[in-house]
Amino acid sequence: MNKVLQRAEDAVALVPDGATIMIGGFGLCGIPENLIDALRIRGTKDLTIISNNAGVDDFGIGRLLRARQLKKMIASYVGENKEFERQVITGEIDVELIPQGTLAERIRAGGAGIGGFFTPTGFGTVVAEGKETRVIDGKSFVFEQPLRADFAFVKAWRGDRKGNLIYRRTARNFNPVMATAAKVTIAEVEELVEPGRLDPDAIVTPGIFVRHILQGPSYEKRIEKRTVRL
Amino acid sequence: MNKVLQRAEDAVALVPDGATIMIGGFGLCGIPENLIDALRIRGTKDLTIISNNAGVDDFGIGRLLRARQLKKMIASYVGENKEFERQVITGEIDVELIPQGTLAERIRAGGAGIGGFFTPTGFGTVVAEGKETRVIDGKSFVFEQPLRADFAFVKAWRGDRKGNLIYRRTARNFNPVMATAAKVTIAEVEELVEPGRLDPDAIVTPGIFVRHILQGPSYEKRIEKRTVRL
Amino acid sequence: MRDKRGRIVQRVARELKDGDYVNLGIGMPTLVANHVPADIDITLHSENGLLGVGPFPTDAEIDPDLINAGKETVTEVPGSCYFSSADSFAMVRGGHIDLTVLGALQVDEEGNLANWMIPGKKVKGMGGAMDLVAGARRVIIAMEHGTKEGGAKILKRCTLPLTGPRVVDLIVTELAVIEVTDKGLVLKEIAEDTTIEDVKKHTDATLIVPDHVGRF
Amino acid sequence: MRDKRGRIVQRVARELKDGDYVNLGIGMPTLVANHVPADIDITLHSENGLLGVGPFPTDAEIDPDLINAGKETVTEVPGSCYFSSADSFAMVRGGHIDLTVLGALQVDEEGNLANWMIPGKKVKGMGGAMDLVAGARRVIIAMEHGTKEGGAKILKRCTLPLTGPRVVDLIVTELAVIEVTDKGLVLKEIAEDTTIEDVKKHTDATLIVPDHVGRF
Repeated sequence: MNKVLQRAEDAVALVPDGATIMIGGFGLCGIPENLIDALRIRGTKDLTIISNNAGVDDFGIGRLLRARQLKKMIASYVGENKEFERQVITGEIDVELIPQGTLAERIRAGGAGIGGFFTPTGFGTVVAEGKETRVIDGKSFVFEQPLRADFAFVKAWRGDRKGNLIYRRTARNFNPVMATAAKVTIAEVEELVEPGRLDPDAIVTPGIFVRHILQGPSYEKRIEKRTVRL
Repeated sequence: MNKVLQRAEDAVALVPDGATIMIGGFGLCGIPENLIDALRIRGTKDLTIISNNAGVDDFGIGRLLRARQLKKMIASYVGENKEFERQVITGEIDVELIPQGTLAERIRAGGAGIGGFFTPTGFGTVVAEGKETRVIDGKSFVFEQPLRADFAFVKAWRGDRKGNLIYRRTARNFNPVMATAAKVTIAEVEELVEPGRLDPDAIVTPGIFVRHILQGPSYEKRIEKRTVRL
Repeated sequence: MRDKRGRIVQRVARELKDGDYVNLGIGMPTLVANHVPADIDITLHSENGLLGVGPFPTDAEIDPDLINAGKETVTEVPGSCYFSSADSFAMVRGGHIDLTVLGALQVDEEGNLANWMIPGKKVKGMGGAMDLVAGARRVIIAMEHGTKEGGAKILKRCTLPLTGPRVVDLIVTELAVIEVTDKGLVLKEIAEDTTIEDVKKHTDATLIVPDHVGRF
Repeated sequence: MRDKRGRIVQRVARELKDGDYVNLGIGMPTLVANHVPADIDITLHSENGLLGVGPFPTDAEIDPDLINAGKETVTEVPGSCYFSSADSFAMVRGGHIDLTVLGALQVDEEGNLANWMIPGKKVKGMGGAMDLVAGARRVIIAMEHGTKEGGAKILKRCTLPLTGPRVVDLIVTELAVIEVTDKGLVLKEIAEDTTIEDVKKHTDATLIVPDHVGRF
């Protein structure tokens, strides 16, 4: 069983038009840069993307938006992208906004075989409209459904040939949970190592969740808001 | 804010008669030996214990059973303990058996603020009796409620003064999830270190979940089934 | 009058208690971190997956893999740890965050909060705000007392879409500290250079004025 | 006749596919690990929190922190990893385990399984069995064809409390390999030293016998 792919092009060749893809990352931090770019080059169309944000105009998911490859975006916050705004206004793209914690928990439920769950988040707001609500122990909850995808594109720091992954700092974010909730999870890593090289107590994503893994040739790791102290 | 306690006695002094305590471990692996023994010496009574197993007759939770300190046991498997069996038959102790994955998920829900969830586990069995069931996408699910406790006693390998914990091998088991679901979580560790000494990417239990931490003076780590190859 | 924002965040900082785990919202709330009293130790949570947020980095320390929920580069303090978004919001939703400080567009007499959208303007999304107000043990609103146009933000009833119902515990503005109670909004303190009448004038909601109103 | 258990586990091992993630139940199913074909690579899951279970340790290798779900000391293979019980059963429930091999007290024509309790005898608990049958993609039962007393275990309808309804995919005994289908139980193979009639005699359930029945 060989999980290793040589190039991001080989990975995105598996993705048909119209697919639903979860893409890890928070802002531009911890995004699968190489897979996103390969998808843009391949030109796969009518995609539904599930990701916390929509990138910026010229980086990350923003590049797929600019190439008009998206049909729908499911996210929690999309404020940093003018092209996205334009496409929403013209109706070229559908958008579904979900509270960040509910987005994470729905994906977790999808990966963990949970049929649905009650969360306090969004009760009494537009988020709860049309949804079942329930009072449990005096507190009000909203029923939320699991979320799954055809593919998950995740970015990790280091991974091994069996698909085990570890992450670095806040580049972890949505990557581990998305890795669990897709039919086919493809991981790109900065360094691909032999099994046994990663501390088995420190592995965050067990290889069982990862179908394909590749080492990205390079990482730009663009910074969205460079804030420094003197 | 000092989370460090010097002795297990100081920790169990916080626990009143009648308390509900989650105790980490799987079989005898990864159990908080020192806290259990301190609880036995203190003689705290009428306890409800939530733990995957009930120990063996002369080690772990079995010692609390022998001292008749338990009112109720919530577990998934209790087969290794004759004194437990005797107390169940005589009605001295109540027992509630929960599928292991449902036990883990109910505790996770308790710690994660989930009001309840639908699981496929136990549908069509005695486990589902009296519970709400629901068909979701053609599959049958049972509604399960969150589980919380007054205290959680957990055992980790290494911990720091801020309560961050890492675990070793399969001694992890129920410890991390229980740490999230109690009003007061008390962790015992084999080695207590200064903050910054543990790799922040490898910490499994963030310190936010741990109210008190102590270094156990010694660990017997009894083996339940010593199986070897030649 | 002192700088409004400085006054607000300094007053909010006095609400911090030793050992608190605190989530500071984007914008003005982030500044509270600069005013933590020297004798207490708090831990800052960033919902993108970090407990133990440190100050902004120097140029040499900048790390693209280390940002806060506002997407700004930050540092970590010793004893910090990282976790996934799912684990982060399990922490939030499960009531483990002692305190969150957020900005607001409107707050009302019931403690309802609106801070995520204005109908007709572009919709950016709620991010983690709805989770934070539903999950944190205590929600403090740090905001200027009125709108830029001179209108009121503390209302009888919010008119904008809610972030959460009955979620606010305390409102801190440059003019007043107001506690949300079952009976309504109680005026706890007023700024040293204002009067109760002045605060009332800038507040649409009914304020309950106790015998003793403090100064800050 | 060869050793019954040896025959059963060898036949079960032929169901393994390269790349499979497999959970082996306590007792006879554990022995399947000794018969994995040399040309395939599988990963063993232990529900107490380990992917990559290795063989039993030597005396020198014994580690009390490293056990399987049967509480036996084990080893890890290179590339293994550890996780909590909550994460382990998320993996199981979420359909990530390709195959589980379990023992049984009774199986019936609908694929219902009973393997956790006998009323009137002491109740030990279901452990992880109900989760495994509800979550694993494929459930294979490895058991002796009849009870020690000579009674049938493959029934028209289970009489003992169920572990799960309609969960079994394949039954492997020392006499037969039986597939559970929507139409009922299909006899796929019989042991080389038995007959279809003999298998039927030891089976209470109705067996569908196709034109071709293999041998093993």
